[in-house]
Amino acid sequence: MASTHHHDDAHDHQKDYIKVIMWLLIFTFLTVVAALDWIPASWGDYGNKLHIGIGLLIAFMKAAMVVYIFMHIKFDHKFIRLFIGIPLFLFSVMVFAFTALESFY
Amino acid sequence: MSASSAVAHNHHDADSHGHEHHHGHDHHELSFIQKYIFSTDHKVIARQFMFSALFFLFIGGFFALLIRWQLAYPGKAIPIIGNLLPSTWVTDGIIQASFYTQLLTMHGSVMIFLVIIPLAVGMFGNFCIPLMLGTDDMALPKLNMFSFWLMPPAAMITMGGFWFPDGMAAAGWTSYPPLAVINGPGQTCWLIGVFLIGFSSIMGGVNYITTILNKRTPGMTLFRMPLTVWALFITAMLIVLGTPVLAAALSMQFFDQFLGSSFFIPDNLVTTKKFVGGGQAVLFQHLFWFYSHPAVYIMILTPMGIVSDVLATFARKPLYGYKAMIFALMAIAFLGFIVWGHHMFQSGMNPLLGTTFMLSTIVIAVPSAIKIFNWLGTIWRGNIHFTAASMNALAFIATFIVGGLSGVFMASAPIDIYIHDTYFIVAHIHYVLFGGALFGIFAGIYYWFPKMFGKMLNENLGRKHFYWSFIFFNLTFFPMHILGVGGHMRRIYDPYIYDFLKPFQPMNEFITIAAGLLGFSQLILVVNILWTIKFGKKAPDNPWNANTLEWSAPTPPPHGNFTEDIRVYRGPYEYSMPGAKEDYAPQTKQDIPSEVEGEIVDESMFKAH
Amino acid sequence: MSGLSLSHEPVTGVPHGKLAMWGFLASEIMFFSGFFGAFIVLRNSNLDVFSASAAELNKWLALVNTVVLIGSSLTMALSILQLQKGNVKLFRLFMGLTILCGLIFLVVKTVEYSGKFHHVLDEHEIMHLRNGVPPNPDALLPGINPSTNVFFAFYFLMTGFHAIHVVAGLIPMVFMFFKSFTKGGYNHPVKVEALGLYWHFVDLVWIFLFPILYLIFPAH
Amino acid sequence: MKGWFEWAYRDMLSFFPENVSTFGAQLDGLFTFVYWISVLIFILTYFLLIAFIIKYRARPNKKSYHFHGSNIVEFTWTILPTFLFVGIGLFSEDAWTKTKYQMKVPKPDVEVDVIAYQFGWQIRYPGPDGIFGKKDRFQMSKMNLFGIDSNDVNGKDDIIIENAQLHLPINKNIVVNLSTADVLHSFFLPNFRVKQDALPGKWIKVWFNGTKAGKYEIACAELCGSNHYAMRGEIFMYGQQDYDKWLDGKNKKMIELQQKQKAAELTLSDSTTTSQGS
Ligand code: HEA
Ligand code: HEA
Ligand code: CUA
Ligand SMILES: [Cu+2]
Repeated sequence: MASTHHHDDAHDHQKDYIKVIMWLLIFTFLTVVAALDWIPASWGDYGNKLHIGIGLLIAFMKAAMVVYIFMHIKFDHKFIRLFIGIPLFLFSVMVFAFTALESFY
Repeated sequence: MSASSAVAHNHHDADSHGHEHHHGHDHHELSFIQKYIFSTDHKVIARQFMFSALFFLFIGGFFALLIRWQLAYPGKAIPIIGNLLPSTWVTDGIIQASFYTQLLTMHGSVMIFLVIIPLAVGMFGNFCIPLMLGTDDMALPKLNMFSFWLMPPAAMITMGGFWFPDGMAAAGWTSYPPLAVINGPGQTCWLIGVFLIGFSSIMGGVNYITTILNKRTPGMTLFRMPLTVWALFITAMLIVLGTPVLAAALSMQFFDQFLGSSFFIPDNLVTTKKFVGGGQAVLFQHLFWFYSHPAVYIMILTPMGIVSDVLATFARKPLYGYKAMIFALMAIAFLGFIVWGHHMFQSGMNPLLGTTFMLSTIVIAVPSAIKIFNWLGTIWRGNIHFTAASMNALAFIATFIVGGLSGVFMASAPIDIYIHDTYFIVAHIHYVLFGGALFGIFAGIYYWFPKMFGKMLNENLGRKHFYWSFIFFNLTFFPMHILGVGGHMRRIYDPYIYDFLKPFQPMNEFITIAAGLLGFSQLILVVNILWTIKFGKKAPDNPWNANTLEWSAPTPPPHGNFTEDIRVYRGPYEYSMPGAKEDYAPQTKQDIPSEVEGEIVDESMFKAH
Repeated sequence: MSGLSLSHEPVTGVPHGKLAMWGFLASEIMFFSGFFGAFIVLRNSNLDVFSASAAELNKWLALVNTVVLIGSSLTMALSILQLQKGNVKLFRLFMGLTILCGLIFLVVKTVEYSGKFHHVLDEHEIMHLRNGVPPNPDALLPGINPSTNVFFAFYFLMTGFHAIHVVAGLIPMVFMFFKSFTKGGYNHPVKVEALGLYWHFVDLVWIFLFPILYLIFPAH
Repeated sequence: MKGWFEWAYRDMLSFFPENVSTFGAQLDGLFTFVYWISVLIFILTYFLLIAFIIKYRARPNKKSYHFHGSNIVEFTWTILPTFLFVGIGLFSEDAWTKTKYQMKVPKPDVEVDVIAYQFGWQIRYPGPDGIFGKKDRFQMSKMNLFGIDSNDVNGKDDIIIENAQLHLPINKNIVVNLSTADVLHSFFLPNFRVKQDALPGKWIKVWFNGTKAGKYEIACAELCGSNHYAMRGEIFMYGQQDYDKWLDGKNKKMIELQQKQKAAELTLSDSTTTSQGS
């Protein structure tokens, strides 16, 4: 059960890494392009929200790739996901309390 | 699991090599410094935590007594030591208002960050986890040493304001901005010090989690771990997930203090120190309590675990509802993260949020209730032996009930309107922290001292310490509820400028005298410890006939803890098994001799339920 | 080895160092969560100030840094792979590249910071960055720094702590790098793996810092 | 010495300072409610604890009952307290909404501004015109804690009381707009069961309705520096007529003052702006 994955498919990892880095660079490029001033001013606040949405979406996708492949979450024991999952849950609780309710004051 | 195959292997090893194990660890002589000062041995580190925390208990207690003097006799010179204190603190032996705020701040900070957390987590975590799991040391011994040695400098820095003319931090242990930000350099010291203490805690927590997950001896499944270890495990999670948020808050406050930013400072504050503005003051409170509410459970969960172990041992009875107790711990930890707002009901945050936090806070009383009932269930139909350890454990239950119930008052937001920031809160704090956490810790000290130091504490002195502490504790802190109901605000230097507080002067006087005697009672503990280390009776390996693994190790345990490989066969609380000859069944013993000669007790009975 | 085997194989199968690093990373996530949570709150209440200030930042330097840091994540992952395979030379090469990337990152950061510190704000800019609110002359230090406004406070706070993390990661890397030249070489794949996790995390933080500080404000 | 024993035999609830607000009774009632529940729980648990300690103390040749617990029992004592506690929560909700929800603050009969500072309170009445001058946070200064906008004529006649004395009529809905000029403070009226932290940069509405004329105290309940203890204020509750008399007196003085100022202004035309500074 312990460390079965490491040695036998090292080559696959290398391929994975290269693939991931390509995607990461593409996404980086996209996120910069998306941040350019292409949304018509007439969209107003929706335009801003779109900006944020796209920026964060791309960031999350990049983060997911780093975590899954570079940090081996995909290949490692399942329980290690908790080390990311629990903090993320707490973070969302925090943000929820800080913002959602604070702003309806 | 891979563990089981490893076991078979290990046993072979042990058999074939016989007693060769003496060579492994004791091979090279360790110098004095390596052995006692910069030791990586978890037992030594536990002792270091214990002594440093007891030392700070006295510092914190000394501050408390100065506070009490001022409240009982404002404007009167402190007797005897009054003139010895520095002139920035007192003039003509009389405590100054600015010093009073420093006192209460440092009292709270010292007691929480340098006494209770190091005792509950640092000391017991280090001592109990490897021994109770049947392993030789922590997973990362060097990190462990590092997390202790971060403490002394951190403690010095926390109180470092002592060297500045403005004095030590003076914004309460909660350090709310903007006050904390406009305070002097003492506050900056406090921020850095507490940040470092937090870092040390996190290192410890990471180590505990790794050790508990990775270093259990064969047969020691998660659900065969004693509750102390479970409690420490969950506490470690709270530390790892909570403390960094405090660190973030402190960093931001440090920026505000030192680099002129305004995270917590709104526009145009009318103070002598100028800020650019744009921040929000409540934001700090959110971040602070996001850590500091879980922190109160960091301080109480381990004592709860200790109490469970001690009660089962001395009632000679399995712990009632072992799994329920574990789930209750988990529930407390989880809920602990979503109730922080109950400290902020009156802070001006959105009242809608108050409603949510009120409900979650009240719900957290449920797992606590489960624990209380299970402890009662544990002593029910038991055979309770009264020792200093078990009496402190029983006192824990008694005081925690009171402290918890006062918590329920405050949990109801509308009731909290009136009692918030009054002595009702101070009473609550001390009932849960002194009455709860500290009594639990005392129980643990009396229980494990023989294993830690190889000497039996003097039982007689132990009992005296217990009785005196318990009586004076209640005399000191129970009346504070009444002060609170009378509207007596906390953190005030001279209550008697208010007409409605004048009648409380005699009560404050009474409390002060009780507090002095309470402080005096703690000297008994110190005398007992010092005397025992020097002259105490040698302790047997298993003085309490307890089941858990640490009692299978020699007393005191050598470097590496155990002299033979151990394997766990059952849960930790199999006391008084029907049919068995002894009333206990150590976790390491495969066969339990039965009353009927030659008969082996049916193994299926020993399964942890 | 003695006859005793009390320090067993890790029960979970995950080596101690790696597991501990995950625990530490969980704690790191919470640390930055505190900053991000606060950022969200104050951004909402100072939106104009935030977008005006974000426009002052140099996107292109940040882009360079993003690419550098992502690249270093790759070389880090590869160096772990090589050490696990026992290929010390390639390990050293990739580790060296990682260190190089880390250093480039820091150099760019320094350029960025000193540009801010030496930026002389004129009257108009000050009003702009402070959303028309007259600055308090006593509070404002010259140049752009944490005291300029809340946005820059966050900028220096978050990128500052991030940079400290980069430095903290570089120290053991440099040690490993040079140790690999010595006779004994460096043969602790688990430690390198744990350090790798840490380094990827540092990258991860930057992946979020880049958009929220530099990008997602509407250009005015 | 005698005082020590006076409190020893009194019921805890008798220590509340006299309640003189309309919703105070509800809050005290809630306290009493939880108090009696607690007393019950206390008695129950202490009875069991003490009884077990006595009954099951160790005796030679006795063996404990080997028992690991029962799921049904665990379940019961999880569910019952849950109902009880959630009950307390729901029961509290009404008082909380009523006292604190900003949108539920009743229509004010009398509205005043209160600002806290290190270390005292200032109180502002709208003055003869009955209208508050606009507030501008950026005009706040030691001389003008409220930040009254100097361009707003309505603000010229606002009455500011600097000695922390609040004068109010009874049986009227009173709304206090609360804020602070510097650090956090907390506006605490023990007799009215009112407590609210003052936040810099935010005006919070605090309301109450006094039922009894007399003099009461205002305290600060949030640590705000060395002299936190000394932030004492006073609140005078009058019947409507007495209150009107007091208010008229104040307003008249204000009018006189303004007339004097006008006269002075005519002679010294541009001196008004200099009073504003950092
Ligand atoms: C170890 C520390 C510790 C513990 C365990 C607790 C436990 C609890 N605390 Fe406490 N608390 C503090 C330490 C602690 N607290 C400190 C230090 C402060 C002050 C900080 C400061 O401002 O300086 C504070 C402040 C504080 C406040 C803020 C008050 C204010 O400032 O206005 C509140 C409000 O809700 C609160 C609530 C609670 C509750 C509901 C619990 C619950 O967990 C209690 C649960 C326990 C029980 C309820 C009793 C046991 C149950 C039974 C006996 C069964 C009941 C039976 C039946 C129903 C049948 N606490
Ligand atoms: C574990 C935590 C802990 C412990 C053990 C204690 C122990 C004590 N505490 Fe305190 N306390 C807090 C945690 C704790 N406290 C916290 C968190 C606050 C809030 C701070 C804040 O508002 O920010 C607080 C606040 C607080 C106040 C309120 C201050 C105020 O608001 O103005 C008071 C007042 O009476 C008080 C008193 C005491 C007393 C008398 C003891 C006694 O039990 C102490 C007894 C022990 C000793 C005295 C040690 C023995 C020492 C000796 C024997 C040496 C004797 C030396 C001489 C006589 C020279 N504490
Ligand atoms: Cu103002 Cu305390
Ligand atoms: Cu709490």
